Amino acid sequence: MPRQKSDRQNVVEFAGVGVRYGYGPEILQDIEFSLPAGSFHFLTGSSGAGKSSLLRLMYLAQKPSRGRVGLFGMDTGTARRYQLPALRRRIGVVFQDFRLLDHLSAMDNVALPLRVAGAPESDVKRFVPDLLSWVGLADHLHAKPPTLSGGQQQRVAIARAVISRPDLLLADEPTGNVDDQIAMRLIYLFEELNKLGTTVVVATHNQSLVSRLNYPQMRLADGRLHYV
Amino acid sequence: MPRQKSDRQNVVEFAGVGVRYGYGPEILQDIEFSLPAGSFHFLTGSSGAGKSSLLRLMYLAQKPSRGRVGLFGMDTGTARRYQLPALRRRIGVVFQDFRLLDHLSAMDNVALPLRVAGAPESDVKRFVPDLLSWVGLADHLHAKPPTLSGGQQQRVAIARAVISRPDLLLADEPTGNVDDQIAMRLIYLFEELNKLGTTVVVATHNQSLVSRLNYPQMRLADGRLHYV
Amino acid sequence: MGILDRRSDLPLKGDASSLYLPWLIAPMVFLSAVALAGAFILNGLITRWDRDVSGTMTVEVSTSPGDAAESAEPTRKRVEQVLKLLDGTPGIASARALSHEQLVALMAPWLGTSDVLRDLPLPALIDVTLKPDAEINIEGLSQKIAKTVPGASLDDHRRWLDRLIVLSRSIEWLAVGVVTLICVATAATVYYATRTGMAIHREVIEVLHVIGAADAYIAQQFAHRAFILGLKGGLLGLALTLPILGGIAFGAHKMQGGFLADLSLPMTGVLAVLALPFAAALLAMLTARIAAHGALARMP
Amino acid sequence: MGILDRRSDLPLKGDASSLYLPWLIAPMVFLSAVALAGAFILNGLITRWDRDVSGTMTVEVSTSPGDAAESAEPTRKRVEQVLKLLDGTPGIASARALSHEQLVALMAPWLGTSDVLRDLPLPALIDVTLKPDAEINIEGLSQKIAKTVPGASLDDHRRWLDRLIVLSRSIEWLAVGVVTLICVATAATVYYATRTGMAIHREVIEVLHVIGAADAYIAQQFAHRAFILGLKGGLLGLALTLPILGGIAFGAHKMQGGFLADLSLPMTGVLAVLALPFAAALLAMLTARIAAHGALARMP
Ligand SMILES: Nc1ncnc2c1ncn2[C@@H]1O[C@H](COP(=O)(O)OP(=O)(O)OP(=O)(O)O)[C@@H](O)[C@H]1O
Ligand SMILES: Nc1ncnc2c1ncn2[C@@H]1O[C@H](COP(=O)(O)OP(=O)(O)OP(=O)(O)O)[C@@H](O)[C@H]1O
Ligand SMILES: [Mg+2]
Ligand SMILES: [Mg+2]
Repeated sequence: MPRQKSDRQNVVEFAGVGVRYGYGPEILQDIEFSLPAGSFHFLTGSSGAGKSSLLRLMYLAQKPSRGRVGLFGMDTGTARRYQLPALRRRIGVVFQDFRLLDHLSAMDNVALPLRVAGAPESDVKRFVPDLLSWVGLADHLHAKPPTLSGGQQQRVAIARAVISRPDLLLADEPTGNVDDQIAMRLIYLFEELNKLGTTVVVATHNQSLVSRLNYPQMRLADGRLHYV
Repeated sequence: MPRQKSDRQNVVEFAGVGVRYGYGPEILQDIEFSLPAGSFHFLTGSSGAGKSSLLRLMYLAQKPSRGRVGLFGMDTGTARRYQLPALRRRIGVVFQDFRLLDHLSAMDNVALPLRVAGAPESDVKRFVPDLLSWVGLADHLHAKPPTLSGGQQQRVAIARAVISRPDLLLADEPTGNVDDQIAMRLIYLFEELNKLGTTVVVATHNQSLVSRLNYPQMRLADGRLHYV
Repeated sequence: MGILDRRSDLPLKGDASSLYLPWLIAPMVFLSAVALAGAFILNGLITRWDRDVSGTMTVEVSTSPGDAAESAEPTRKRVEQVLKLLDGTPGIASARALSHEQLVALMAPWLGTSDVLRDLPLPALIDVTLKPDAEINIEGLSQKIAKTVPGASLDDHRRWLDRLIVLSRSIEWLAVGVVTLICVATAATVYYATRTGMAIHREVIEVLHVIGAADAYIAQQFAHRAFILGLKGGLLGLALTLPILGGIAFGAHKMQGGFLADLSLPMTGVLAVLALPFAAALLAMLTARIAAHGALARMP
Repeated sequence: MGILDRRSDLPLKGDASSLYLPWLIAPMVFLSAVALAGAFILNGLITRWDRDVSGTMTVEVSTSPGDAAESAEPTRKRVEQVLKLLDGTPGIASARALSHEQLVALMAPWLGTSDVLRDLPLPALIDVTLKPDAEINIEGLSQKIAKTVPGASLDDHRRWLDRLIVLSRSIEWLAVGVVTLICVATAATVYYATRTGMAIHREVIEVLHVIGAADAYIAQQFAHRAFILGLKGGLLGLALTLPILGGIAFGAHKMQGGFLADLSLPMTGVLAVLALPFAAALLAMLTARIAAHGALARMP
């Protein structure tokens, strides 16, 4: 997929982006790409290639060492600080290490994005249990993350990312702790969202998943981005 | 594989083991099996089936609600507290969530089992960097876990589990964050240890891994253990 | 319930920073309360002394030193002389010699009421009350008295009182200084505690941040927590103060009649001391908010 | 380095429990030090008074009350009478009347050295020294003196001294109580802090536990950390004590000649106070070890 012309329908736009940590080498170099609204991409690359770093740039947890990151038509480098929370609420993130809040129940964890955005409690009651049931956690609504199995935690993390129907969904290795059957069910969830207009990026090592689904693949190797 | 007669060469022996958390249902019921010394097993089962719980029983992080757990010919239920550390040092564990110590470098994390066992510092210097190189982390000896990628952390966790050449190796989803190529390399490490006499149990969702290797499979479903 | 029991996204309840903050604030409020109460009591004391003493003077007539025998009669005569002199001075409302019993009572706080004292031939004292707003040449009057009646001297209490007032004012300033220092220390402690809390909860804060929580949303939770903890610590500190203040009141009661008698905390003082825990809680809240915003501003 | 800088498997450095422990221990050591120093100083004072006063008595001869005029001569005569009576009593080493100057100096600490006092006709005092181990019927002697010379009374200081000693002993016991209470509070604090530390580091401890670290190995790290933190806090508390002790020494110096003169901390007291930080550190270490073992014992 060649770089597209910068227009309003590009959700993500990277231009000449580089990332280095401390005084180390640049682990991402000259990254140039844009994701049209409603697209679905896999992000692959071997361990340590920089997939998580690239996603971190997209969900604004990190600033690039150089280059420009555009989100929803806004240059995040020049945006004002007070504008960023609203931007972030349009993004759903599945962290590679889940990052659930251990002191909150599965339900409260999933409800978090709604509550942060000021949604009424009735919305929470309506949507959250349904979604958790959908990912197979109907019996664990009130369990705290430390009492959930690895795969159950991962599914809570996914539910939290999609509950607010984000415009951009970034999932970092979302199926590492579940079997292929559940993995397909979760990907189906992403596809449903995608059909409703959400732009989806899924970083994964699961080659069978990638090959089974016919989505374009962005591949990181040697710090550079290749389209497959 | 039928239950074997209790003899000295069984490393693990479960008899009538059940596990429940709090007042919930028994998530493991009537588990009966034994692992002969030098065997290699996969442990499978869908998410939440109880794989991690079963492994926790084996590495003595948890006591069964009922039944007996035997390790190296010793009944862990009646063993004295002061005998357990020595028992635990014969077991290597890869945790599903890695559990690296964030304030220690990759090297110090891997060295931990040696140091806890009182091995001389010269052993640490000799073995640790070699092993870390073998799992592809030669460039990250002094990195702290929070600065490592998911797959890199997982490989540090694996190195920590095998550094002391344990008699029993328990790996919980050890390849969830690495691609198939690295996964095979890690399994190869387990096989090498296995050849030297280590009993290995690998809990995994990675069906392609299980099917590629010709090892017996213990499958958890509905709280019971089935051999495949 | 209500403000005290809101749902918090941060696991602040029961974390380490929650545990120690009240214990650090309690002694600070305790010290502040003691300093404040002390200042108020002192102020009341001095005001009362000032009121009692200004507008009065005392003439001391020594027991005729030369003639030891039969000293009572000459002394009495010299006292009469002084009284006559004072009566003729404009601006003086009244002059009255104290009886021996009054003298003994006057000295009791310093010397006790032992028999020895009762037998002492004490110098005579004359209480002089001035007319309000009277303009009197104290210096001149003093010299005149000393010249007319040898062994008699005028004491307008000023020197003594002035010294006391200077002392007391400095103690008050000391109290103000102590309270200020304590405020600074409390703020520094809370700032530090909040920063520690932010560090402990870094991961949770990062998640909230990425999810789109505004800085104010997160800072608010720390501020709210700090308020509760500050209030807890403050009330604890105040509770510690009560026995001390009670002890002072009790001591004052025992010294009844002495010059420290009637050591009582005025109503404003009581209110000020009672307000301290809330002041500490507010201070803690504001500091926590500032600290949290500062730390959040360093996040991308 | 060495013991202070060992490698630790636990991220104890810079965690929250490390941060607040010294601040909780410092005031405790401070209070202990003040209580201890106070007890030592008081003890020294009383020992000295006891040494000075026991084996002596005083006879007070009032200024002949009836005849106010020319009281000096009759008083002198009555003093002679008392001296003669005492000389004839077995067990008394010496009896000596104090001069007026000595009397004034004696009263200076209470009454100051004003001119008024110098002019007062003070009662005469006779200093009586007893032979060591003399068995004297004090009661009988006292009655005899009172009968023979009206207005003369024997004072063996006992009543006064006994009261003071009772007071001082109670203050000493109070100090011991305070130190004990403080020890208990410190131990409770460290226990609580260690349990908090164990909770904060539960995951790390679990990992070490599973890897095969013996309880002692883990507890040792907490104990070591607690020792360092206890020592830090203790030294801080001791540092806070220095101005107070300095102030007492300075105050004693100013009161030179008064009955509180020579308020000095004996060497044992200095050593005891200096040992406090180490005692606190040891207490912290032991408590941490016990707390850690207790928490570890509840792990499978
Ligand atoms: N905070 C950090 N500080 C220093 N180096 C870092 C940091 N985060 C990541 N790195 C380094 O950057 C490189 C890329 O890391 P990243 O997490 O993006 O890889 P990844 O593609 O997600 O790998 P994985 O598939 O194993 O999760 C790694 O070598 C890692 O060590
Ligand atoms: N500490 C706990 N308290 C209560 N319930 C628990 C606890 N740990 C696990 N469980 C429950 O026990 C069940 C089995 O959990 P376990 O972690 O053993 O599953 P698993 O097979 O490892 O799953 P996964 O493949 O997702 O890691 C789950 O339903 C989980 O919610
Ligand atoms: Mg990653
Ligand atoms: Mg598991």
